Amino acid sequence: MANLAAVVGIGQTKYTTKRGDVSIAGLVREAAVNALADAELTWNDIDAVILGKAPDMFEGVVMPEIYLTDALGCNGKPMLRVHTAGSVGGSTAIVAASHVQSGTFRRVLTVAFEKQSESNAMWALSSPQPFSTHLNAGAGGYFAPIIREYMRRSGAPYDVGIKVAVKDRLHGARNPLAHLQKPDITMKEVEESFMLWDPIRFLESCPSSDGACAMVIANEELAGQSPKKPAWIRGAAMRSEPTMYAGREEVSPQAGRDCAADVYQQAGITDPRRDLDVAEIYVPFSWYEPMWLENLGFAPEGEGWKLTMEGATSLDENGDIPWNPSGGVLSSNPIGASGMIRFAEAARQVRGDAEQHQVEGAKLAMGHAYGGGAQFFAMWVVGAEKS
Amino acid sequence: MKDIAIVGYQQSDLVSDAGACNEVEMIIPVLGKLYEQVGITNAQDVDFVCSGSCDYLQGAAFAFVMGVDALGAVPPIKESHVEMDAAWALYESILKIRMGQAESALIYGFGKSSPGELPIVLSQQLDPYYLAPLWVDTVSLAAMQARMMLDQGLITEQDMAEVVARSRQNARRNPHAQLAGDVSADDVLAQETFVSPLRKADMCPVSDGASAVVIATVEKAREWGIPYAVISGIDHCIETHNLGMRDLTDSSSTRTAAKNAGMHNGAVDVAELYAPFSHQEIILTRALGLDSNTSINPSGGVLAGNPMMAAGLSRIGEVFNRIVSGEASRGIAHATSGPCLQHNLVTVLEKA
Amino acid sequence: MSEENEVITGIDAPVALKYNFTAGAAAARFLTQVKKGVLTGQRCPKCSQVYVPPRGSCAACGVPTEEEVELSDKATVQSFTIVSIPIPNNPIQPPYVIANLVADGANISFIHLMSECVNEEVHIGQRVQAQWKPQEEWDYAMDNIRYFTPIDEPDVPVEKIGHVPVSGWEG
Amino acid sequence: MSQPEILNQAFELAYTYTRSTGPVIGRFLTELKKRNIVGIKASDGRVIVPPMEYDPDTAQELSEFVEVGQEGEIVSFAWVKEPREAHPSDKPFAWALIRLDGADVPMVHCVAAGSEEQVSTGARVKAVWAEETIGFITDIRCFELV
Repeated sequence: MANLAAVVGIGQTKYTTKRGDVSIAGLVREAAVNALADAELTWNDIDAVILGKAPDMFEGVVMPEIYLTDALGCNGKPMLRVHTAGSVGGSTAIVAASHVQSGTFRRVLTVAFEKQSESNAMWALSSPQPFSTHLNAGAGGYFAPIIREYMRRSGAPYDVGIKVAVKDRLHGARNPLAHLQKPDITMKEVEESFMLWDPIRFLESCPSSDGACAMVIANEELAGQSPKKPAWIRGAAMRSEPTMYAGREEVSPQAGRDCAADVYQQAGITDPRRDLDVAEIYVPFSWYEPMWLENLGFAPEGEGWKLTMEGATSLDENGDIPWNPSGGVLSSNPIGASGMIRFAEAARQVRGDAEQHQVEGAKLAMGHAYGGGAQFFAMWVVGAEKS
Repeated sequence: MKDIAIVGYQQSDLVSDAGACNEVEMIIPVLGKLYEQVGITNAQDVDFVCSGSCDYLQGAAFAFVMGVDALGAVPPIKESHVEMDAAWALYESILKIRMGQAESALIYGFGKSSPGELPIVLSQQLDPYYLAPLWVDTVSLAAMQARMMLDQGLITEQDMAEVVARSRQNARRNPHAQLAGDVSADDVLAQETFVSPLRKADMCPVSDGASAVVIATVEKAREWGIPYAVISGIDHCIETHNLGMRDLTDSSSTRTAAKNAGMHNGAVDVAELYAPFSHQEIILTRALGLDSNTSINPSGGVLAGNPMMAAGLSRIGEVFNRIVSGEASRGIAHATSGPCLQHNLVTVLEKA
Repeated sequence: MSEENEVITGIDAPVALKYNFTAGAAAARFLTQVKKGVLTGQRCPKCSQVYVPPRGSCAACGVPTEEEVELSDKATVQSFTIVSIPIPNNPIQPPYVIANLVADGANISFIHLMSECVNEEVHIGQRVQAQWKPQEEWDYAMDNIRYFTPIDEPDVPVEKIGHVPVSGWEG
Repeated sequence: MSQPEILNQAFELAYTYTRSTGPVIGRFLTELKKRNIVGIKASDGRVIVPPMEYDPDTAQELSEFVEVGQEGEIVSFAWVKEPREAHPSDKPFAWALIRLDGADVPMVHCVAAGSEEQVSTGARVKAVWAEETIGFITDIRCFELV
């Protein structure tokens, strides 16, 4: 059986369009230093470093762990670089946890980052390949038809996505690290924002951010000695399926459903809406909240949008299952780090450390990330208690 | 902790240009042979899958996503990827088994380096402010490393040429090798230098290829009833990126990894070392303290063919082959990443 | 010069790498047929589903695909988006419709442009047909099909999308 | 199955990245623009050129800049007979590890020389500046033998 492990330190940078004051190493370093400070540890206390980020083409540095080792105090230690597309921040946290849960390491540092201002994500994701039709209009262009199909089959009202966009930005306004700070955002403002990839409006999309997130993960003994409350890892799971195959369920991918079932089983969750206190779920386009509410079993099929419209996922409306109190991906999106931010924010909640976006008394929280054509999933459940 | 074993290994032929064969088309036949060797149907029959690849080899983001198409991942599978040599994917898989979330794992690596200019592509792995904009290629960095050793009297050009000759000769028994032949050290020395002091023969070729391994707990391996080699230790270690601050004539991180992996707990019959340049094989041999009792790179090593992102995993596979064939009872495999052996992984394999 | 005392805080770093791309075997076969104005899929020997463009394997089964299947250039809209921003390095001017289309005889969608249509009237289940470039311009490229346009055929019910035979849809 | 032709097509993956440097790299490049070379003191007092942001041994943040000489000696080198298209010279040249006067850690740069025989380990070289310096590593166009 897996050894117990817990998050004992969390560090993030402020998320913003361009961190013009730091190098790539400086950005990554800042999150790592903050995590060490939070854990009241030094570089010498770390046994290995696990680094994650999305495609190398975003920064144009091939396998950047090679260059980043000096900034991360890793020399003389193991360094592992994970890349599982958009889910990578979550996968990286899970791989880091496995270093400890396997009993191989006592305490590791994990960092995920993206410095998107070094390039243009649209370019990196859409660079033309010979012999293929060059119609790839970025991630939004890929996901818009899937959202349209969800709208068709669920019969959800047109403004569900607008509501999510407002809710997550209001959440983000409580989080000083969030990139978008829009405390006065309204439904009207979102509705009137530019239609980018119909049905996705500008304000229903995530921003492009620079940022890094780091965590220190320790074994049971060391976590027990941690000066601050640990967040115990109660379950962690990953699933992958191919991008395209005949008959693939794209709206509610089986990989997401299976991954959720696995992590719930590990954490002893039978009804996620009831058993979990809060969830940080990867929602880069607003309509993915109702879609994932169904995919992850928080609502029956076709009814996810009702939870959203009832305010069940809103901190401001005292919802019973707040989703993305940090503001989520809709408020900050350094792609490679976005998944780890979800995982780290879930941990902050159960440590009671989420300040203005704390869900009162949160004891059990979920972090979620997805990537590729909604085909790679990573999830974990963290708790205030060991079991 | 559960004992973990390698139960199967396959690789593609190593070729200078796989031509009209995309990455998936390169992987599928290798996986097919591996399934047959292990006696499984597909990736559904293992508990975890992990791969290693690099987008920049072919110049397109998300290379690994294509790899998933080779797996038959419906229903969905537990799967992960490292943007590193697949030897590190094997490392990640071992952690997964050790923590009890899997009893078996499929690991594969693939690289099609022929579309680009590999030494220049890899120059973009270097410090993005001070080195990458100079476009200093990895062959030249290795050449400087070789010269340091020559200057300090640590090696001679004859020593380097002998490494090449042995690689070519050993590779004659490796049906997948790209470069093999009855080559002598004198033949090598007769060549002109290319990036002096290196000759072309001192450098590994640019290769296209893939390889794959299945690992499992020893209980599972016995249940499957197939030959296996036990992974008795594995560790890896990285050094500073600043070449000027490393002793380039040594590989301290390899030594550390080998020590932590328990290499010195017994005799080493065979060693497969990921040395892309002839002098690096000497650095590694010395860092590991190997002597003439160890057969070094019986497959020919990567001087006989270097499928990026798979070659490190292949080293482990080659040691596995020698143990299950009875040629060796204990061996080590080494993998490397980064310029001039910056990051190194050592695996120790033993006869069951 | 006033810039003399300027502090450097950023650099422009051009990274240009040259590659020689080789289409995979399945893609090369497909493109060779497209050059002749024919869409060809590949059928999985295991699950019988027809892939287009073929990739040499069935992603679901993880087995090589070899059997080639000629497809119709008529298709059904599986879903779509109306895009209002330009694509980097692409001359298409927004707004334009990018649709996920399933060709008759295939079981999986591909992405292509729709045109000569009222954007607001594009809908799931709509029938469309390829508008080919003049034959003399045909090359190894899906761009031989300029775009798809709506045709006067009844809509395909959602549950039938992806299962229309190569002989077409009669309603 | 029909036999496919092999379809090849060249393409270029090209983008000009906009990198922010942070204070340490920025200081080095600012000095380059002024035709000065600075290093940084490591935790153990060694002078590293170009300056590293973090000490490779202790992981400490470094900040103590030291101006170093524009001449130094070759610690090792590689002679490039056939320069690659991306290389900074289209004539044969050397890549070298060069320890500048006042520095302890050698740096990588290129050395212009007529032939391999003229270059040797221990040879003295000096920086040759680009006609226009802009705050980029290639402001040092190359080194040449003294």
